[in-house]
Amino acid sequence: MTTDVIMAGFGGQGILMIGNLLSLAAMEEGRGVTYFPSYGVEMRGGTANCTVVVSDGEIGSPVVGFPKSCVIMNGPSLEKYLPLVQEEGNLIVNSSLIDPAKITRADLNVLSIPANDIARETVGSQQLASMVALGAYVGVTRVVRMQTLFECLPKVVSKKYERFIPLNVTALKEGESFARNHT
Amino acid sequence: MTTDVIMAGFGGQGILMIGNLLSLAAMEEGRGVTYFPSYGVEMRGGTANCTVVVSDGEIGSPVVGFPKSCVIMNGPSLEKYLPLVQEEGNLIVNSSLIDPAKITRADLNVLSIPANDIARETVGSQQLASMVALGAYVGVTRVVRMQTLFECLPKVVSKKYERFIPLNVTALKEGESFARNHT
Amino acid sequence: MKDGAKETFPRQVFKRPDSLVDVRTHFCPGCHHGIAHRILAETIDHFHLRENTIGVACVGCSVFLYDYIDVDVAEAPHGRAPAVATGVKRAQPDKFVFTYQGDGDLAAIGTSEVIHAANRGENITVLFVNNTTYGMTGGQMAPTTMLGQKTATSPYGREFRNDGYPIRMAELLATLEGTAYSARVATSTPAQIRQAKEAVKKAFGMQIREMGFSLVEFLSTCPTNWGMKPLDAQKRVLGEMSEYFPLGVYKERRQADFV
Amino acid sequence: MKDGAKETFPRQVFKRPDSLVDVRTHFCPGCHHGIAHRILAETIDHFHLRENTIGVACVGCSVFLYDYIDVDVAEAPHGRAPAVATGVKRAQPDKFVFTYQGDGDLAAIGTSEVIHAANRGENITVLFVNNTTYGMTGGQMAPTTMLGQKTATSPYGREFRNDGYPIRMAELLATLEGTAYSARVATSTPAQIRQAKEAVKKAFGMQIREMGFSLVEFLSTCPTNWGMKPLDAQKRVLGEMSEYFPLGVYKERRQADFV
Amino acid sequence: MKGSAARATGRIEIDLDRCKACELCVPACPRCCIEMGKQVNRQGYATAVFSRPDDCTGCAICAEVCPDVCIRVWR
Amino acid sequence: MKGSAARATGRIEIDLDRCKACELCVPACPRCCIEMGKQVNRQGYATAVFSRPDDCTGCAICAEVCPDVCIRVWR
Amino acid sequence: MTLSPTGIRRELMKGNEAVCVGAIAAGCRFYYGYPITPQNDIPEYMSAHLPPIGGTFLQAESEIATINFLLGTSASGKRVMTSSSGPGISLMQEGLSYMAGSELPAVVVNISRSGPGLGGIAPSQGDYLQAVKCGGHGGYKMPVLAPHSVQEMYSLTMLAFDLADKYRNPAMVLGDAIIGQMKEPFVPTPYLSTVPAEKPWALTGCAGRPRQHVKSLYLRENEIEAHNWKLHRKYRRMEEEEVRFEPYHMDGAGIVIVAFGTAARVSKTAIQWARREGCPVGMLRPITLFPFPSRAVDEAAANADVVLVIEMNTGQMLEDVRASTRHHDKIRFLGKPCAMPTPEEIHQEIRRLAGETALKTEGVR
Amino acid sequence: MTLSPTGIRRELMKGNEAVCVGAIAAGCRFYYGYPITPQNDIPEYMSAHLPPIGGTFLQAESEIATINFLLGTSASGKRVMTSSSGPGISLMQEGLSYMAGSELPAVVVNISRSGPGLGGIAPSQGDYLQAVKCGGHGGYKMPVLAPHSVQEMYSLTMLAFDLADKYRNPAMVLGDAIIGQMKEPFVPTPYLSTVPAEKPWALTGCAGRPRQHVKSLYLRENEIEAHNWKLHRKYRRMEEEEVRFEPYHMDGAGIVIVAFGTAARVSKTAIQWARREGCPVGMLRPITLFPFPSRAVDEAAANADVVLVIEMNTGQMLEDVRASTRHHDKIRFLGKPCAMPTPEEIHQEIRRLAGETALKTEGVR
Ligand SMILES: Cc1ncc(C[n+]2csc(CCOP(=O)(O)OP(=O)(O)O)c2C)c(N)n1
Ligand SMILES: Cc1ncc(C[n+]2csc(CCOP(=O)(O)OP(=O)(O)O)c2C)c(N)n1
Ligand code: SF4
Ligand code: SF4
Ligand code: SF4
Ligand code: SF4
Repeated sequence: MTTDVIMAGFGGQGILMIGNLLSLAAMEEGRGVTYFPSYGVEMRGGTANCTVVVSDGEIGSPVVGFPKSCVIMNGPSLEKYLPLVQEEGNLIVNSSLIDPAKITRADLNVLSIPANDIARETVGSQQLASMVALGAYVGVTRVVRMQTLFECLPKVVSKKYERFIPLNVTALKEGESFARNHT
Repeated sequence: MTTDVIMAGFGGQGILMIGNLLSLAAMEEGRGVTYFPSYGVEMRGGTANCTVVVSDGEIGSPVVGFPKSCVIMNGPSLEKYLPLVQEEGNLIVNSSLIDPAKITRADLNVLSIPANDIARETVGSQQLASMVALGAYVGVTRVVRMQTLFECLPKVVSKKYERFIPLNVTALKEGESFARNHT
Repeated sequence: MKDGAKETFPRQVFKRPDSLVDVRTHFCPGCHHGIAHRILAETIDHFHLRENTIGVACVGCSVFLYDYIDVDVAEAPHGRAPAVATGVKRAQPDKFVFTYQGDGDLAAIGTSEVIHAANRGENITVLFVNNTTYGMTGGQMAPTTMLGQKTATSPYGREFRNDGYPIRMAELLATLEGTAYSARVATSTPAQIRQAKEAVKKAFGMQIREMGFSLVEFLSTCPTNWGMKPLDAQKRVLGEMSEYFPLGVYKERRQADFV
Repeated sequence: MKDGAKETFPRQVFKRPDSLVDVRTHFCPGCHHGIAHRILAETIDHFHLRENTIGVACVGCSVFLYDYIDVDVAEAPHGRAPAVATGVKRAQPDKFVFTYQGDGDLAAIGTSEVIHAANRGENITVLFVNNTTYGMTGGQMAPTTMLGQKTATSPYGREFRNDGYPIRMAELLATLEGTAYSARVATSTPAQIRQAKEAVKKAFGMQIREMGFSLVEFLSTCPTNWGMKPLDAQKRVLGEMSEYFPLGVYKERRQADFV
Repeated sequence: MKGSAARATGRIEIDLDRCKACELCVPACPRCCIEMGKQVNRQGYATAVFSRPDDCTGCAICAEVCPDVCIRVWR
Repeated sequence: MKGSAARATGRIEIDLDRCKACELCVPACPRCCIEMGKQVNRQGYATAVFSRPDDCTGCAICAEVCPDVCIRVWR
Repeated sequence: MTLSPTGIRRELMKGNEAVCVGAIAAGCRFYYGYPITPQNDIPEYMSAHLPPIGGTFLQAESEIATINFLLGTSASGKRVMTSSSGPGISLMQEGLSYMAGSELPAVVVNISRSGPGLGGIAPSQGDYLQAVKCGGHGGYKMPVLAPHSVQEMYSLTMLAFDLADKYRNPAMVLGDAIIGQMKEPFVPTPYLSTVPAEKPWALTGCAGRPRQHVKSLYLRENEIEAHNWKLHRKYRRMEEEEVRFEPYHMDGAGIVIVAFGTAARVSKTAIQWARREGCPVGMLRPITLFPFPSRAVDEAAANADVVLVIEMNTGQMLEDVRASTRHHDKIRFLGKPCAMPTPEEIHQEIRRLAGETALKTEGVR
Repeated sequence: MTLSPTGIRRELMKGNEAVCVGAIAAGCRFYYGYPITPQNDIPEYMSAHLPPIGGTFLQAESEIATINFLLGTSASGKRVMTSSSGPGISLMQEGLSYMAGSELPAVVVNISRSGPGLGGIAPSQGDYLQAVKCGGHGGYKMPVLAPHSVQEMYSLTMLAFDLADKYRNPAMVLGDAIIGQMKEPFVPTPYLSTVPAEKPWALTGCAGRPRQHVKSLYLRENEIEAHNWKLHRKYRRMEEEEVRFEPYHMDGAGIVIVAFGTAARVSKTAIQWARREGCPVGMLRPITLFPFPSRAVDEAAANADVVLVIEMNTGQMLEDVRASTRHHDKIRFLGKPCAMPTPEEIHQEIRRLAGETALKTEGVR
């Protein structure tokens, strides 16, 4: 079985970090995985995105034209990727920054999650909105076990922020439970 | 009919100039001709040489491995080219600077001419030794008419030395008559 | 609101220069490339040169010069802008020719081209934006990087025994016969911005009067790659940067010296 | 005769330095490359460096350095000797590393490499032979060619409006932080030759004491391409050349300045 | 926006689409007429706002320092 | 070679194969012991000759200036 | 990437970083370079990891200085590497020609981007001809290795060092922005050297031996001709001993894809799809672009109905395929300059050809 | 050189000088360059002859500066030329890639010498692959013209300027030390332009028109791919419209020599000798190396028993011959790197092959 996801948002929202975390978890679970980030001048203008492909077999292209899932953290990214998600695909949208009305497709499995609000109010840190979104994505797709994500956190969180790992766990959990309760 | 000659000596002896003069004359007489000089670092160490090919047809290689004739103005050049001259070929040697005993081949048509001495004593200028030698070469091979050489002189003698053209004519003549009297 | 403004305060005292194309730039927040671009455009307007100018863009964050300055522009290979400008100026001596280059572009790979353009007294004007790093490629060490400065390729800080010293181009180029004008400015205070404009006018003037090579070095910021807030980046310019790279005019040729 | 000499005058007071290979050089009559080579060899002998040295040859009439100096030698692409020397020195900091370059090689195509080697304070020694022309290729104009000088590519004489000015490398490199020693010498009189030896010793000393980049510029002759008799060529060096390229020490680092 | 006794002698306009929230204009204004707002524009920047228009003298210093030429000034 | 009252205190040897007849040594010698000869060597150079050995002081100046290191000096 | 048996350590890294890990494992302690996208991870990794292990990282003022730093360090007998892309590689051509002429080993990594000129940073295979025909003057050659996975970015970099030393010649690793920027798990297998460590030719000072030189100038009569024949024999030997390629689903393949690097990687997906449909398609993936697997390509072409060359350019390896086999009539080309063909595009082309050549292909409507 | 009917003016000049005369006749008034043997006659001639006619001669500080001077002057809409050899041409590769990417015309003359590296100044054809495969990055192409006489040094230089302008692309004249240094008579035929003089794309200041740019950077999605396809179509058009070659004694030739430049010139002598002996040998001489006369070579190979490729290198054009025809089995090679094959050597090889292929060859003992 092979699945893939594109994650996109503003630079600084932690998009590449959640992509990395997901990839690590997939590897830990013995899966094949590829992670492809936006790079170079593409990152100018404050947007960032990455593609993660997870598979039980050999992975050809690490780049995906029409993703099975998308995690969208800001408005411009929604415009760019909404048309590309596959039919019946999963769309996780950060409703804190994006007006759900903009989601003009009915053929998708949509989850609107106020990631910033949850991060700020429930988790206690704006910064973790994307962790919340990742939790939600995994809640929806079950592509990896939550536990594996938790175990991989130390590998993506720099020493400097180690003390925030528990907060990250909370953020992932909040996202996942939100997904459970809204699908 | 195609013939060729290699001319060689010290830099400053005017080797390239007589090669040019011969080539111009051949062209004036409507022949095909190529002139190939030593160039670049080859000219370091104070030696110079050039190859002239004259033909009634199309000329392929402007470079000749085994020349039909050689005009040799100094010792080192004799060592280099003596072995290469074709059997029955013409060898014009400047005996003012080269000990004729060094000419160890019997299968050649050799003309030893004291070009420097003739130039100094008869013509009145050391500088014209190579002109004397050219005259001798043409005297031996008759590859072009002496008159044509005379007419081409202004094209190779720089404005600065125009007044010496008559001397050059004398030098050519002296060389040619020496050849007539010694072959 | 606009209209409101109009009636109460009819005279627009600050507006975008005509030669500055009316588009959003790709520069990061607080990047002084934007200020240098505006000063360039204002000076082109000042001398009415827009239709008579050929600009040469470098490779760096300012490569899109041609999207922002409303003049003909040629794109040069990384570091070669002064050579390209030479080719343009020799072919069109009557045109105004300038290059706009970063410090990686001019002080590293382009060292030879700028030095010989200056030494030839090539009648061109060079705007040189020194932000002590390679911005476009993600903040690697430049020849202008300060000692101790941590960059993507000097993670332990620039160390002179391995990496050498920050190079002072305005001073270096001022030592060459062919250089008519060489100055270093900054744009971190309103006063500095005014002085910078004066320097650029002077530099343009040199070319217009055929006095030879002219250069203005801007001490600029790269908040993104310095990992600083724009305001802190400006403080850095006013502090350690100006200390090592003193502002000032290092050479100014008077007609007299020339012939 | 030799033997005769031996008995009457037993002590040989001048002989070929050990590091100078005992062969005829390809240099033209009166070319000062020969003198610079001898001084180089004498200094290598003086410091007993022969077995501990890697030389870097440039592309020019001195490309055959490896045939004449009895040390390991690498051949660099035209102008890149300081970069090659950097690669050698970084790999073998304990070895003595020098380059020997002509003025076309160092001041034209190699400008960037020598400037950045100096700016890095690369601990190497550069012998720079300035004969105001490209000798090996047949006497074309160099960046060091004097104004008015006729060469194969400046048949009407060098003209600053088209060709720029003769560049003074010893002075230029002296302005860089990383330079420990920079001097200009000549070899047209016995006294100058003695001073030249002293300068080269100083330069070697800088590298031996790990003080950074050192350079000695030789004002040399190219009788062949100047179209002069060797003695007249020397007069030119003593005259107009020394006037425009003043002899002297432009930078000499004392231990103190360093750390 | 709290009121003020001062009488405005000038007025600025900030192009909110272009503003990148670099904050350079804020300390530049001698009369502190500009502050950073909460509104996020479509580039994701919480832009500067002309918060105390009554104190604006139209000195144009804010405009001079704005790297993105977002500010126009009238007097 | 004309004789001379002076008493030589040194002696040089010129390697005639290496000499390129550049003439630099001739004016260099303070005692004018060297002059250019007529003999042409196999490179074609009419080499310098040690013409006035009796005046040689072995000062080695000629050797210092010879670009081709042709001169050896004894004292 | 086929999974490694559990228990074996796997690392998740960018291809660019895997190059560095491989180089360091192979004993490379000298890296010189100049920034350029999309390979900046390499100098950045080296600047952080070489100094702590006593290695040297030095950022050059240009790619020209870079390649000449390499020349000097290689002449000193040390393993040395650089990396760059498009314009930077072009600037190294003179230096590469000198190193080949001077017979100096070094590893040059090209994470190629779009061209010509400044072009762009989109992935591309537009530097194939520059790499295998050698863009410098004088007609030298160098081994060119084309990784198609992060695993190979690691292992082929190690191999490049051995080939460089074995032949005293520069060797190139030719990747692209995709292989360089992507992360995937790889197994850092131990480095086992296949070449002697001694380099008696190195310039180390002539203590106790005659002086020696590293040079490419041969001015005396016929010297340079002899030197060129010597080099030529060396290149022939590479062609005999170093050809490497991966046959993929070649069993009874009527359609044979020839592709390298990222293009080959993407093709694998399309081939899997087509095979599931019963379409007999396979791939011959050159791992060494020079020496090129000409014999294998010729044989494959002889047995196949169609040879489909797929490249991220307008047709460069295509020339080598044509030069390798007489079966020109069977050759087809699918090219995308400066862009990655999608598995869908390739799959569709396979189907088209299957139809064209009327192969037995169940499942193809 | 076939003699020109009497009365017609003939000049005796070096090939290098004929290049200059041709360039000036074609209206070139800007020359930039840097000294290197064996092409120094070109900058020297230009420095003497351009200023008096109001042209510009500027010696650059390097070949890199040179090619970028060209870029600037070409972008200004003026005809401009440079010349160099081996190492210098390598240093121009980045600039050539930029000019091709920016679609700028210019003429670059390579009087090639021996390589790799510093090599030597002996004549060579070792830069064939660099020239026709394009040593710069990104896979561009340029017309490459190969003169084999002083006459052609003159006429092909004029043609190069027209091709450069016609396609807005750099064009190269590829000679060697022999053709460059030799003198022979040539007829300075008048230049007749085949292209419009206007260059509306030139950067001349945006008076009365919108600003315009000369650039090779295309960063927006798919822009660079489109740009590459556009360039590709241009190169295809060159292949359709610009192929030039000289058939020499091809009537009933069982042995077909394929050679260019000096090698072709020398071959002519050998062919004359062999023909006199009744040996049916002829030659197909590519005049454009790119576009390569593939079709003509293929046809010749089809009708011949043997195709003998002769080059002054170890086998470069050989690759294009193999890529041009399926008849690989008929291809033979005679190479001399960095040296000119003598007519004797070629004649001998022809005889050998004649024997081998048992051709009717009276007079052959
Ligand atoms: C030959 C070459 N080498 C490297 C690069 C990659 N490159 C692009 S921009 C740049 C440097 C930019 O830094 P700088 O000149 O300081 O300008 P900034 O972006 O900081 O304004 C580099 C190295 C290139 N395009 N070409
Ligand atoms: C890249 C390159 N460009 C040009 C040349 C040709 N070339 C050989 S030596 C030389 C210059 C020599 O002059 P200089 O450096 O002054 O040394 P000199 O011969 O005068 O001692 C040149 C241009 C070359 N070998 N390589
Ligand atoms: S990276 Fe630096 S220089 Fe480039 S735009 Fe951003 S702030 Fe400016
Ligand atoms: S050409 Fe000039 S520099 Fe070269 S050896 Fe002769 S005199 Fe010396
Ligand atoms: S300076 Fe300009 S861009 Fe920056 S915050 Fe103020 S208005 Fe916005
Ligand atoms: S200096 Fe030396 S080379 Fe010159 S003439 Fe005297 S001995 Fe001969």
